Amino acid sequence: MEWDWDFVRQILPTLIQGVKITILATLLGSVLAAIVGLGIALARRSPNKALSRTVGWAAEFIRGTPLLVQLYFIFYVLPDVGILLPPLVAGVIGLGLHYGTYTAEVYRAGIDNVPRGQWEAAKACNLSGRQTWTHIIIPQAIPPMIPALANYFIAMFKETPLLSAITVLELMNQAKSVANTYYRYIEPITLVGAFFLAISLCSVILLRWLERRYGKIER
Amino acid sequence: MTQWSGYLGLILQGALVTIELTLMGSVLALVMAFLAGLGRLSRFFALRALATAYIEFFRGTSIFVQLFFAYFVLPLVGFELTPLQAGVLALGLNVGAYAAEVVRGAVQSIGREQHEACIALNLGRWQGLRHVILPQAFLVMLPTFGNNAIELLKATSVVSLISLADLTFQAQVVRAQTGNTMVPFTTILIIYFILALLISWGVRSLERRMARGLDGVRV
Amino acid sequence: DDSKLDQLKSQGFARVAIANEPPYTAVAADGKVSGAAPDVAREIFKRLGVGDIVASISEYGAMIPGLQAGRFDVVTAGLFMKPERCAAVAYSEPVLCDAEAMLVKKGNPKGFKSYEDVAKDTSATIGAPGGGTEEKLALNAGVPRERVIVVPDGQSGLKMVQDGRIDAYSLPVLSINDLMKKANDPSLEVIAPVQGAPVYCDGAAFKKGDEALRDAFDVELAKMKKSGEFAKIIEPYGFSAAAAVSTTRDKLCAAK
Amino acid sequence: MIKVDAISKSFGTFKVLDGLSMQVMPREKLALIGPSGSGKTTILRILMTLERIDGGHIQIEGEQLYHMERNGQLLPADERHLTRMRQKIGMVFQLFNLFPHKSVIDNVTLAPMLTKGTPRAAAEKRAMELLDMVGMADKAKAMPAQLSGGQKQRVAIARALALQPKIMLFDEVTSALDPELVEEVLNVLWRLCAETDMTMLLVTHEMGFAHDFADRVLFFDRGRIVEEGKPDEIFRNPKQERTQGFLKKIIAAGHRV
Amino acid sequence: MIKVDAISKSFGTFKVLDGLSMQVMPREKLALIGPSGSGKTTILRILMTLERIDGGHIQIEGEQLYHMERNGQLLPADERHLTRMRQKIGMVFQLFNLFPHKSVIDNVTLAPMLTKGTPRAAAEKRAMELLDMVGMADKAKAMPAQLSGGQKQRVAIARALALQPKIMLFDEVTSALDPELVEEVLNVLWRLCAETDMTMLLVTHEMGFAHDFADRVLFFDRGRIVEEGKPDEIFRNPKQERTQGFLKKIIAAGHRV
Ligand SMILES: Nc1ncnc2c1ncn2[C@@H]1O[C@H](COP(=O)(O)OP(=O)(O)OP(=O)(O)O)[C@@H](O)[C@H]1O
Ligand SMILES: Nc1ncnc2c1ncn2[C@@H]1O[C@H](COP(=O)(O)OP(=O)(O)OP(=O)(O)O)[C@@H](O)[C@H]1O
Ligand SMILES: [Mg+2]
Ligand SMILES: [Mg+2]
Repeated sequence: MEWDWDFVRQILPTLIQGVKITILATLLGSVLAAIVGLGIALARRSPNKALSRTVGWAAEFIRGTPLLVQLYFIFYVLPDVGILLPPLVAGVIGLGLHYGTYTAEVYRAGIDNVPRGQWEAAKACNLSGRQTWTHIIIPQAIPPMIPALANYFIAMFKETPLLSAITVLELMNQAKSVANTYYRYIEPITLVGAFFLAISLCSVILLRWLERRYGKIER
Repeated sequence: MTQWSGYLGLILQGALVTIELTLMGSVLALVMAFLAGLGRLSRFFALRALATAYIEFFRGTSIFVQLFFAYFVLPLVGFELTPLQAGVLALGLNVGAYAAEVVRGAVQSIGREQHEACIALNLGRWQGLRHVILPQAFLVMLPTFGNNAIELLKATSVVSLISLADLTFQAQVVRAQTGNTMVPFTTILIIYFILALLISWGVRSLERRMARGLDGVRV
Repeated sequence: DDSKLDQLKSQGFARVAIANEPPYTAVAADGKVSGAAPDVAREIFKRLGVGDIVASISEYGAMIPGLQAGRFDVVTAGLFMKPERCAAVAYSEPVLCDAEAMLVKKGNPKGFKSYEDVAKDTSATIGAPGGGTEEKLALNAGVPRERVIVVPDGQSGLKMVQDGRIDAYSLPVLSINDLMKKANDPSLEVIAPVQGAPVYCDGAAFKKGDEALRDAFDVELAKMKKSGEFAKIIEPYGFSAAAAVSTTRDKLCAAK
Repeated sequence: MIKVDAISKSFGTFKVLDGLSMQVMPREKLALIGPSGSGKTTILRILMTLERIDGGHIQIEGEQLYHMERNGQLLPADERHLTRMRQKIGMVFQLFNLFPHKSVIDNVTLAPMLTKGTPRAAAEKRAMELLDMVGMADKAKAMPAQLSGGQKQRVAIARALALQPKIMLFDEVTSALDPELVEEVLNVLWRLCAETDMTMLLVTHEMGFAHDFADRVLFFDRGRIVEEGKPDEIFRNPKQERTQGFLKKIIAAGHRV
Repeated sequence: MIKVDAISKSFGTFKVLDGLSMQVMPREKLALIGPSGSGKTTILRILMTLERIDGGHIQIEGEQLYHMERNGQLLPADERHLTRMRQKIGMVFQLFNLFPHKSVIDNVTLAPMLTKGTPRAAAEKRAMELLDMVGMADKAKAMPAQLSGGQKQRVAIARALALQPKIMLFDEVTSALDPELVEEVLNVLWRLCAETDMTMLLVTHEMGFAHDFADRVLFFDRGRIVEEGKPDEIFRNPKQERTQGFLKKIIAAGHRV
C-alpha cells in the first residue's frame, strides 16, 4: 500500500476536528485531576481513620484497574442508577478520577519531601500549625510538584484515544472513522502517531524546563 | 435464564489471556528497560542516541497508536504478527521505554562514591556495574517496576480493541450475549484489581527479601 | 493459481473475521463461533478441504483494513456489498440478504421512517456501527457527521437508545430483532424496513488477489444453493435463501 | 528555672531516658557532654517539645511544660498551652534548618511577625541588630543556599534570638562545620554568653569550649547523668570511671581539653 | 616513587591546582594539611585517577600515569593502561564507601576475586587476615549497615589493602567519625604505618596524628604547596604566615597540635 499525499490533504481537516476535542478533554481532565488529587491527598492525611482508609482503598482500586474499563463503566453502567452523562463529560470524569489518584501521590510526595528539620524549626519558632503549612511547608512543597504534575498531564493526553470507546469523536475516533470510510489505515494512523509524537517531544522540552525551573530547592 | 457459569468461563479465559499478555509483555519490557536504560548511560554516542530515540518515541506516542500501528500498518510493510504478538510487542516496547528511565534513574541514584570505590578497587566498568551498582540500583528500581507492571496490566485492556480475547474483550462478548452490562464489567474490574494487588504484593515481598541486611541504607 | 487454497489446506483452517452480531455472527457462551455467515463459510471450506474456521471478532470498520493487512483470510460478517467495497475486496456471490431497520423508543416519538427523516430533524441523533453500511446510508441521506454517533457494538447501541443518548440505532432487520429479543424491553420499538434503504446482501469478502480462492468458494456456494443445503443452514436464523439466489454479485456491485 | 523531674522516654522498646532529673538555675550556662547516643539531643528536643515524654514532669519558671492544671487536676497539655510555653524557649539545631525559600532577613523576621504580630518595620530593625551582632548584617538579603555552614549557623542563632526566649538550647551547633568555620560560631556564642542573661543549655563535643563557657557541666551516659560539677572538677578530676574513659579517648583523638 | 610534575586542574573556570609539583619517596609517609578547599582531596583523587588532569605529568614507579608511550610518542592513557597503573594504588575515602549490599568479608574479597582472579578460598583466607589486623574478624559476616562509623572505616582500610597496593591514599579517614570512634581508626593506621613498607599519603585535620605519623608534612593553600618539611619544623616553627595563621585557628578551635 502506497502513501498517498492527496488523501492526507483530504482527511486533514477531519483530523483537526479530532485534535480540538483531544486537547479539550486533556485540559478539562487535568483540572479535574488536580482537584481530585488534592481531595484524595487531604482525605488520606485526615486523622479520621474511616475516611482515610476508605479513600485510600478507593484510590488504590481506581489506580489498579484499566481506564478503558472505567470509561465503559461510567458510560454504560452508571445510567442504570440514573446518572446519564454526555460522552465528553463521562470521558473527562474518567480521566480526572483516574489521574487524580496519581496526582494525589505527587502531592503526598511533595509534602513528605520537605525535611523533618523544617517542621521542627517551625515549631522552635513557635509557628502555629496553620502558619507552618502556609509559610514553610507549602512554599517548599509546591515547586518540585510542578514537573511531576505536568508529567501526568502529558500521560493523560496520550490516553485520550481511549475516549473513542465511549463515542467521543476525538482524534483517534476521527482517524478510525476516516479509515472506515476509505478503507485506508496507513495514513490516518500514521498521522495520529506523528501528531502525538510531535506534541510529546515538545512537552519533553517543556518538562525539562519545568524541572530546571522548579525541580529542586537549594538548601 | 442466563448461563452465568458459561460466561464466567469465558471471562476466566479472558483473564488467562490478560495474564499471559502481562507476563510476556513484562519480560520484553524488562529486557528493553535494561538495554535502553544502560544504553542511555553508555560512553558511546551511537548507543546513547539509539536508546534515547527508542525511549522518546515509545513514551511519546500513545500505546493506543502503537498498537494500531503494529496491528494494521506493520503487515502492510511486510511484518506479519499475530494479534498476540502485536499486543506483546506494543505493550512490552511501550512499558519498556518507561522502565528504561527507571533503570537509568536508579543507576544514577547510586552515589558517585560507589562508582569511585569501584575505580579505586580497580574493578572494570562492567564488573563494577554488575557486582556493585546494579545490585543496589535494582532495589531502587523494584517499587517503580511494580508500578510499571501494573500500568502494563492496565494497558492490556486496550488490546481488546484489536480483537485479542482478553478480559475486557470477553466482557464485551458476554455483554453482547446477555444484554447485561453491569455484571461483566464489575466482574472484570474486580479481577483486574486482584491482579494488580497480586503484582504489588509480589514486588513488595521480593523487595523485602532483597533488602534484608540493608536496613537503613537506602530507599 | 490455487496457492492460497493450498496454503489454507495445509494449515488446516481459515481465519475469518466476524462481528459478534447475531444472527449474522455470534459467539456462544462456550466460545464457539456460530451465526449464519460463519456456518455457511465453515461448510464451504470443509468441502474445499479446509477443516475448520478460526474466528476473530472485529469492528466493522477494522475488517477491510484487517483483510488487507492479512489479519484474516476472509470476512464472513454480514458486510454488505456496495460498489466502494467491491473495489476494495473480492466478494463471493451473495450469501445473506437483509433490509435495514431502526431501533427507537416506543411509539417512535420522532416519527422516523427513513434516514432522510433523521436528517431533517436537526436535534435527532442516530447510532450506527463505525464503518458499517448504516453509517454511510445515514451520511448519504444528509445526516451531518456529528449527529451520526459511531457505536462500537449492538449492545451499546441498544443501551444508548434506552438511556436516551441517541434517538435511533440502525442495523439490519434481523440483527435488531435479535437485540430486541434479548433485551425484552417494552419501551422500545423496531422500525423495519427503513424506507428508501435498499435490501442489501453480503458475501464472503476475500483479499484482492485471492480471486482464485473466491472462485472456488463460489463454485461450492452455487452447488449448495442448488441442493437446498444453503437454505437449511441460513433459514433457521431467519434469512431468506430465495433473496440470495435471486440476485448476483455483479448486480449488487454495480448498483448506485 | 528549669526543673526536670524523673522523666523517661522510649523509642519503641529502646529506653533513651530513664527517670532523669535535673535542675537548671536562671541565667545558668550549662554544658551537656557525653558519648554518642547517650540522650543529650533527646533531652533538648523534649524541652523544645519536639518529642513527648512517657513519664515524669518538667517545670519551666514554675509552670508545667507538658501538663496544665485545670480545676486542681493535672491534664496533658493542649496545643495552646504548649504554644505559650514555647515562647520561653529557643533552639538552634546542628544542621541549622534555615528556611531555604526565605532570605536571611526573612528567616529572622518570620516568627516575630507571625507569632507576636510585630510590624514588619520593627521586626526588620530588630533583625538587623541581631544579624549585626552575629556579624551577618551584610548578608541580610542573601538566600541560605549562598552561605557557608558557619554563616548559616550564625543566622540560625539570630533567628532563635529574635523571639527573645528566656532559655536557649544549642545542639552541637558547630559539629556540622569545617574546623576553620567552627571559630566563627563559637565567637558568637561567647558574646552571647557574656552579654545576655538567658539560661543556656549547650550540647557540644568541643571540650575546650565547654570548659571555658559553662558554669556547670553534666556528663550523660545511657540516659542518665553520671557526673556533674564545675568544669574544672569534671575535666581535671573526673570521679567516675566512665567519665575518665570518655575524656581520655577524646584527648587521644587530638582534642584539647 | 611518585613524581608529580607541574600538573594543573580546573573545575569549570575555577583553577584548583595550578602547576603543582611534588615528589614522594618509596615508603615515605606523607601528611597533607591545609585549609578547606585548598586542593588536598583533589590531588589524591587525581592520583587515584578519579579526576583527569588538564596539564602536566605524573610518574609512578617510573611509569607515566595519564600517558603511555607508543613508538616514542606520549599518548593519553587508555583504559587498559589506567587499569594496570591502578594496581599500584589504593584509596580509603572519608565516607568509607563500603558496598552496602555485600557483607564485610564480601566487601574485602570482591576486588581480588574479580580483578586478579584469586580463588574464593584464597581470597577469604587473606581477607580474614586483614580483618583480623584491623580488629574486625568477628564482624566478617555482618552487613555494613550494622557497623559503627569507626568499624566501617576499618573495613574500608582492609578492603583497600586486599589488593596489596604499593601506594595508599587516605582522605580524612577519621573526620566523618564521632570523636570517640576516631581512636579505633588511628590505631589501625599506626599499625599499618609501622608494619608495612607501603608509601602512604594522608590528608587529615588531626594535627596531632599528622605530627606523630608523618615523615614529611606538606601544607597546601589554594592549590599550591606553601610550605613543606619535617613535622616538627612545620608545627613548631612554621615559616609562612599562611601556615602560622592556619595552625593558630586550629588550635583556637580546640585541637591539639
Ligand atoms: N526518633 C528516634 N527513633 C528511634 N531511636 C531514636 C530516635 N531518636 C533518637 N534515638 C535513639 O536514642 C538514643 C539517644 O539519642 P540522642 O540523639 O539523644 O543521643 P546524643 O546523646 O545526642 O548522641 P550524639 O552525640 O550522637 O548526637 C540513640 O541511641 C538514638 O539511636
Ligand atoms: N567536582 C567539582 N566541581 C567543582 N568544584 C570542585 C569539585 N571538586 C572540588 N571542587 C572545588 O575544588 C576546590 C578544592 O577542593 P578539594 O576537595 O580538593 O579541597 P580540600 O583541600 O580537600 O578541602 P577539604 O578540607 O574541605 O576537604 C574546592 O574549592 C572545591 O569547591
Ligand atoms: Mg545529638
Ligand atoms: Mg577534602
